[in-house]
Amino acid sequence: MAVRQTDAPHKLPDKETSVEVLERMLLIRRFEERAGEMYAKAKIGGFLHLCIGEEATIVGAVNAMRTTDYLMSTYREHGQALARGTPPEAVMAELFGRVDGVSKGHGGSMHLFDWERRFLGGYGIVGGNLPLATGVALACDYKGTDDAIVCMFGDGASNQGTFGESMNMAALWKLPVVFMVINNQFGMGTSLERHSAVTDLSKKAEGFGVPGSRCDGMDVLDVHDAVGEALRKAREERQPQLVEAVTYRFRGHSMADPEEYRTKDEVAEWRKRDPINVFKQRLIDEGVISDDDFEKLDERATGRIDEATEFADNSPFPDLDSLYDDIYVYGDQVKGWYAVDERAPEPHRGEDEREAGDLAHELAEAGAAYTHEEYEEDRWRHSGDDNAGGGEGEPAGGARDTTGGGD
Amino acid sequence: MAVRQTDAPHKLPDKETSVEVLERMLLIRRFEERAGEMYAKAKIGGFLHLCIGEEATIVGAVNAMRTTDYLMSTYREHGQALARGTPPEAVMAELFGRVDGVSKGHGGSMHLFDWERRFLGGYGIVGGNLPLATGVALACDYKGTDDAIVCMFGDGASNQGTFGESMNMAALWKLPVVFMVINNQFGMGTSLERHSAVTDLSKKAEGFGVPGSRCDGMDVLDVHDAVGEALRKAREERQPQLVEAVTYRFRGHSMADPEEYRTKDEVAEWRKRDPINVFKQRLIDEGVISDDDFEKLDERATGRIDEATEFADNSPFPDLDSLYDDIYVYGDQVKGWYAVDERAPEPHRGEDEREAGDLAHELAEAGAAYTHEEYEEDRWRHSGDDNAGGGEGEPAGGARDTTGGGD
Amino acid sequence: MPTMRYREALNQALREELEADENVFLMGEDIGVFQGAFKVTAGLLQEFGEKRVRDTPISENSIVGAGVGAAMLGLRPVVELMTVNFALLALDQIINSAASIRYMFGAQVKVPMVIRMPGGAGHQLGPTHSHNFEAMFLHIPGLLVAVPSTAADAKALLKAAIRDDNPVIFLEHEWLYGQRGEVPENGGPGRFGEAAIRREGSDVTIVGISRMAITAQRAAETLSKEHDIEAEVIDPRTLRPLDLDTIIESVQKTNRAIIVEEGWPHGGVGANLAALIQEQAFDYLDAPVGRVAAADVPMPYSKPLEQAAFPHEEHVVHAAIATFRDI
Amino acid sequence: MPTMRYREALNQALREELEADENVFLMGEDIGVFQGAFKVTAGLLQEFGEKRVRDTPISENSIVGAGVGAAMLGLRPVVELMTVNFALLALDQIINSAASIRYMFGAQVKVPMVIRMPGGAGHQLGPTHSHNFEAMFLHIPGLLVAVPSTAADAKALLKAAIRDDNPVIFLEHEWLYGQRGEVPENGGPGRFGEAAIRREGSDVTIVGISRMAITAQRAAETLSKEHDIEAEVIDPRTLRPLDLDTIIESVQKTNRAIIVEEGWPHGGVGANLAALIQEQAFDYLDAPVGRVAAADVPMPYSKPLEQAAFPHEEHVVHAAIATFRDI
Ligand SMILES: Cc1ncc(C[n+]2csc(CCOP(=O)(O)OP(=O)(O)O)c2C)c(N)n1
Ligand SMILES: Cc1ncc(C[n+]2csc(CCOP(=O)(O)OP(=O)(O)O)c2C)c(N)n1
Ligand SMILES: [Mg+2]
Ligand SMILES: [Mg+2]
Repeated sequence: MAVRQTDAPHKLPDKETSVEVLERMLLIRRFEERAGEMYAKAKIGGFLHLCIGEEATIVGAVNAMRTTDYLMSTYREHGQALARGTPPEAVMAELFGRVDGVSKGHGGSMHLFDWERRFLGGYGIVGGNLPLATGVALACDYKGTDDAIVCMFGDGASNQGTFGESMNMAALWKLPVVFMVINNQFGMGTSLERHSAVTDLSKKAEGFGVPGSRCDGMDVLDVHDAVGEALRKAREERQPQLVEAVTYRFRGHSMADPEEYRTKDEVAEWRKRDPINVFKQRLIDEGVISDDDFEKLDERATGRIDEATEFADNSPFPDLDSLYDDIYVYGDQVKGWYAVDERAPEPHRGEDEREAGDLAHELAEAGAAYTHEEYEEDRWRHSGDDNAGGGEGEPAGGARDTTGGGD
Repeated sequence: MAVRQTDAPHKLPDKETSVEVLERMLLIRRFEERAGEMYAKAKIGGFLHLCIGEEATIVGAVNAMRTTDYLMSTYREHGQALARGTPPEAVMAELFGRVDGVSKGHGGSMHLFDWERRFLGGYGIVGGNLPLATGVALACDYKGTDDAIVCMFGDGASNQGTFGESMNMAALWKLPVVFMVINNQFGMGTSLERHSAVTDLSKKAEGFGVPGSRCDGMDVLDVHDAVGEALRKAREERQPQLVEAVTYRFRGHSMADPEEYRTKDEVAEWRKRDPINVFKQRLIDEGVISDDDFEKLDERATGRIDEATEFADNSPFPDLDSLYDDIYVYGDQVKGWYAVDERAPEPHRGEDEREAGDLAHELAEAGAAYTHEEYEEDRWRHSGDDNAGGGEGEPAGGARDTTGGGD
Repeated sequence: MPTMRYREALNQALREELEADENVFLMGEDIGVFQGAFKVTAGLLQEFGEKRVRDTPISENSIVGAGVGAAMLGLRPVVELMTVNFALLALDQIINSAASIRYMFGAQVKVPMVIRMPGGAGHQLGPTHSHNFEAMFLHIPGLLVAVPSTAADAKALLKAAIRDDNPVIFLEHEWLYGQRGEVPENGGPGRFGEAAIRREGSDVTIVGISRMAITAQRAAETLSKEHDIEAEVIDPRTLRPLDLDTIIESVQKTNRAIIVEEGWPHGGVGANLAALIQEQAFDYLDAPVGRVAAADVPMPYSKPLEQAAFPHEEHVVHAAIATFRDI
Repeated sequence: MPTMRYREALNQALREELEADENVFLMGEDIGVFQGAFKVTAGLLQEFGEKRVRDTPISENSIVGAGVGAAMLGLRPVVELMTVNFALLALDQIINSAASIRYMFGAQVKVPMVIRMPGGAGHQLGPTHSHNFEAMFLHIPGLLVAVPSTAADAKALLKAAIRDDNPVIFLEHEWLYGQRGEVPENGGPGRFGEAAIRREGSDVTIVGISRMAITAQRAAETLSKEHDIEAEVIDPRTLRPLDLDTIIESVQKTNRAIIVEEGWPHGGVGANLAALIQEQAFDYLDAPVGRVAAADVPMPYSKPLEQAAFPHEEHVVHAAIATFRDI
């Protein structure tokens, strides 16, 4: 199956653009690596899904968009936010659950959102963002703008009912939307051919009136071309498109995925096509940058992430009194949050609970979902505020080998 | 777009079979007509979806099945039950809400079910039966039988999320299921091209690994061939199939649909292809039966429906004490239905409520859903137990023209 | 005051809001060419065109999701789900998108949309088509929930819902569509969180939800005529926010309460209100808070069974009298 | 008695039932090759093969529906939804198919299936991944609902659920997976509708749901040590059927009750139990039935906010003491 748009390599853009693209991919890579470390230090809670390996897919696509276009992604979306221009500070602070996070600490890693940059989230429900994107496209159309939206989701998400539903609606109503399936070969531990009867995902929406194309998700220029052309068709011809980017995630599904479902060889094979290395090498080979230039770019990226991490660490947690804020927009119907439960004896309210919070810290960490116990134990060991072993803090579940090496 | 399987007319089967097919279609037609009348007389409540015009589709498909195969349908399924051999008595009694109904009066017109004849329902939720059929096919496979299932649904249902989900699962797991979309040109009042971006529905599941074929739903032999071949592939090659039958419903979506969404001319045009008339004429032309024979067959069908109606009318309503029966299978966990509400003061229990029932009869009928008020008023006039005009019995809503003539 | 049917009142509210704000648009299955399964949207496609009145495919989860997406961009979608029964297919978008998005994204965006859904038992629609999900919706923080029982409330609350910046679950009752009532001319939007006292009384408080507010009023008349009991009938009109003050004040006066609803008893609206009343007015109660609800069964099709399975006036009377049992 | 983790107990139950009845099979996302998102199904694919342990695509509504279809033909599917949050996508099949089919079709068929779902707050999973839907499920006639809180109950009730001929919603708690407890060797199936008295006491009844049964026990110890209050702690273990007898008997002795749950307060499990207790034991109550529940907000991600948003021991202590306020 053809993956690339053309057989010949795409022509490089001008030097400035080429360097920018490389930098953006590097920023994402370094951010993700740091996020992984911070997760191990328990600075970050919940799930953490890294996009390492998918940087070309993300940057290629986002660079093909106008700033006035909208972007939606899944829970694996740090890279998308960063590509769109959200400061790493705000992303890292969100991962840390701090008040300066993009979503004020309410959303966490899976629910980033940056209205200003038209990055519309961050969704935890597989397949849940397709209908939303359809609605955004409808609004773009309704308002008579020529804005469009790119909606990204995974290969696994293409099996969700919303896929067919939303494709049909978008095609029927001729909406300016590019659906982009990031085929990283797995939905969690289930490989493409074990979850999807048709594995050429670019064809999956043809029966619903949405034509598809494929691109090499490891080649930032190929992705850029494919998404650019798809956006043109969606915007100008009002013909929604499905773009499949064929890529690979180098790390586990989330942190501490033992990766028993794939071999180290398979991963190593794909890593040879590391989208950053490949692009960097080409820039060096074609004399756009030197090895030295690259080192400097990399240092700058790392420096940027250092700053972001420090910022995040210094940002305060949201005030406990803010627990009930921002659920409703106050107005005629809702003057303040006065649901009935406020009138009940208030044991569940936020007041004097810092203590409880600390005490129950253990609880919160102990059963960490979707993760692996060995890893968990590890994490406890590394954790600054280590509570492991203490009664309830006992990590959950029976220990198992982590053949994949954590993530 | 090609609809028929071949250009030449299909060869007629032997006389006995030909007559049987005609009879079965006639039985369904006469049943549906009578059901419509009984609805007007308020013998039948709720919704009533007639399949008049779709008899060839139903009988052609069912005749291609083995008796050991399973069948599932939608809420428009009287014909399917009858084709499968369920006695009209039991179907009509169900429509009347009587204890001798196939579903003991619990299900009504939309929820017929006949375990003995492997007719597995009757489902009110559009698209809801596709996953169930996938599971039935899974069980056929799991048990090592060579049974298969035919799952029928409408053109409108092909837009429901379960369509893509179930197709993918069936294809992935190589299940013995024939999905059959009865394309009667409308989902309620929304025409095919206004609800589905792709109107050749046989292609709609290709992206999910389920190949499709089309047949002329007005030609019982064409349907028979198409479904027979699809069943063979599903059964022998373990390749699930999608069969589209192109047909038309001559009556409204349900009773009292004003049919403002289509012209009388369009209906008249399709009525020229009435599947019963066409097949009858062919039998007469080819000397298989005479006009006279047909009259006799028709009388017999009508007689059968008379009997069924009388049977239904004489069947008692379910005992009020049976209200709580059959929710649970009693066993170790559930000894009898003893949910907590039984312990509450029992105002909602079934005891002395015949009276209340009668009193509230009006309530129940008055707002009849999905129907049209003019028609409602009509229905009240025709109703044996007419309560119209009496306070709450007032038919619901503002009167409108019923251009389509009710149905 | 002009009288009109509940259905017409809703239609007027939609028309007026479509006229007033061009960000308002309607979306749903068969609301346009077919004029709506219950004709609530009759005439609106003709008047406002396809852009404002949009027929959709049968794809509930994506219809609601698309509404949320459009609302995030500042439009004001009024989504009709043909009946509340089909909301089960859209519950993910209702809860994880509509109700959560504002909070989850740190208030960067709002979701000003209305999801209208007809429901209610009594039409022999059988087990899959007779649901009452009031209890399910009131459970969810982030939503507002309206259950109007009169034509006037239907109009006023729908206008308020459309103008509100929060996602609103708007539950209409199929039986009420045909009922007439007075509706003020040029009336503005109503107010959520304000219960109506439908009848004053000093002996027992009866809270009726949606259609059951009307059944409760009838029961109150019978209680007065035949049993010398003066019931105060309260229609909360919205369940989120809930005007508990009005209910508690009434119970403090009457010392007895019953809740009447059409949904299932276990974990129903009645359970919620009973829990609240005993919490807030414990010392005033002379009898347990009573509940009248549907039978704890899937709704059977057969008419006598169906009639036995949802509450009628008699049951309310019976339950009200039961609160005097111990005296 | 051997001790083992809740997770292992579940794994044992699955293994034993797979061995005992070849109509039993497992189906769900990543339960096979990946060994289960929470490793409950670890090793079972290797032991029983792909026919009995089936990985599925991400299609919740169709997974549940396929389970129902297979169950109608006599198989005994044990479906895992990766977490309870995704049940919203499958609610149509859960309610309109699994719960309704037997009644709707006049008892011609049964639906012997189990839907296992992990849930619960406390892992910083944020607004879309921290739901507790106990209240939603107990609302539905036709379902059985289990909420085991110990390893022993997890095993016994899961065995019972698999052998039962009705559709069972089996709610596991993510935090409990790692907890150890004694589990009888060769233990048979447990019994639905039998509450456990976890601690005897005469002063106040505390009913704890799922993990909150454990929080309740801890609170009871504190109440005893620091406040001289002896609490009786009841774990209902199943919510449908519900062993109300045991709860009522306890309240008749203690004259006070509080309910502790992890879900939202409005229309929650606590509301249901409070309504029932005041109905059945009105004359015994010396104080309103108290409720301790989650905050009425989508669950925030940030740890301190999340911790503030769901109940801890302290809140239970506080609420128990509050029932003595008036004395
Ligand atoms: C509706 C739903 N079901 C299950 C999950 C659990 N889950 C989270 S990610 C994931 C795999 C998704 O795979 P894919 O769509 O390929 O995206 P990727 O993670 O590879 O980026 C699953 C099953 C979920 N979040 N939502
Ligand atoms: C999930 C769901 N949404 C909406 C409805 C209301 N409804 C009943 S039938 C119908 C039209 C279905 O059209 P189609 O699938 O083409 O079947 P047909 O009625 O033409 O046989 C609709 C919208 C329903 N029953 N279920
Ligand atoms: Mg993937
Ligand atoms: Mg149709």
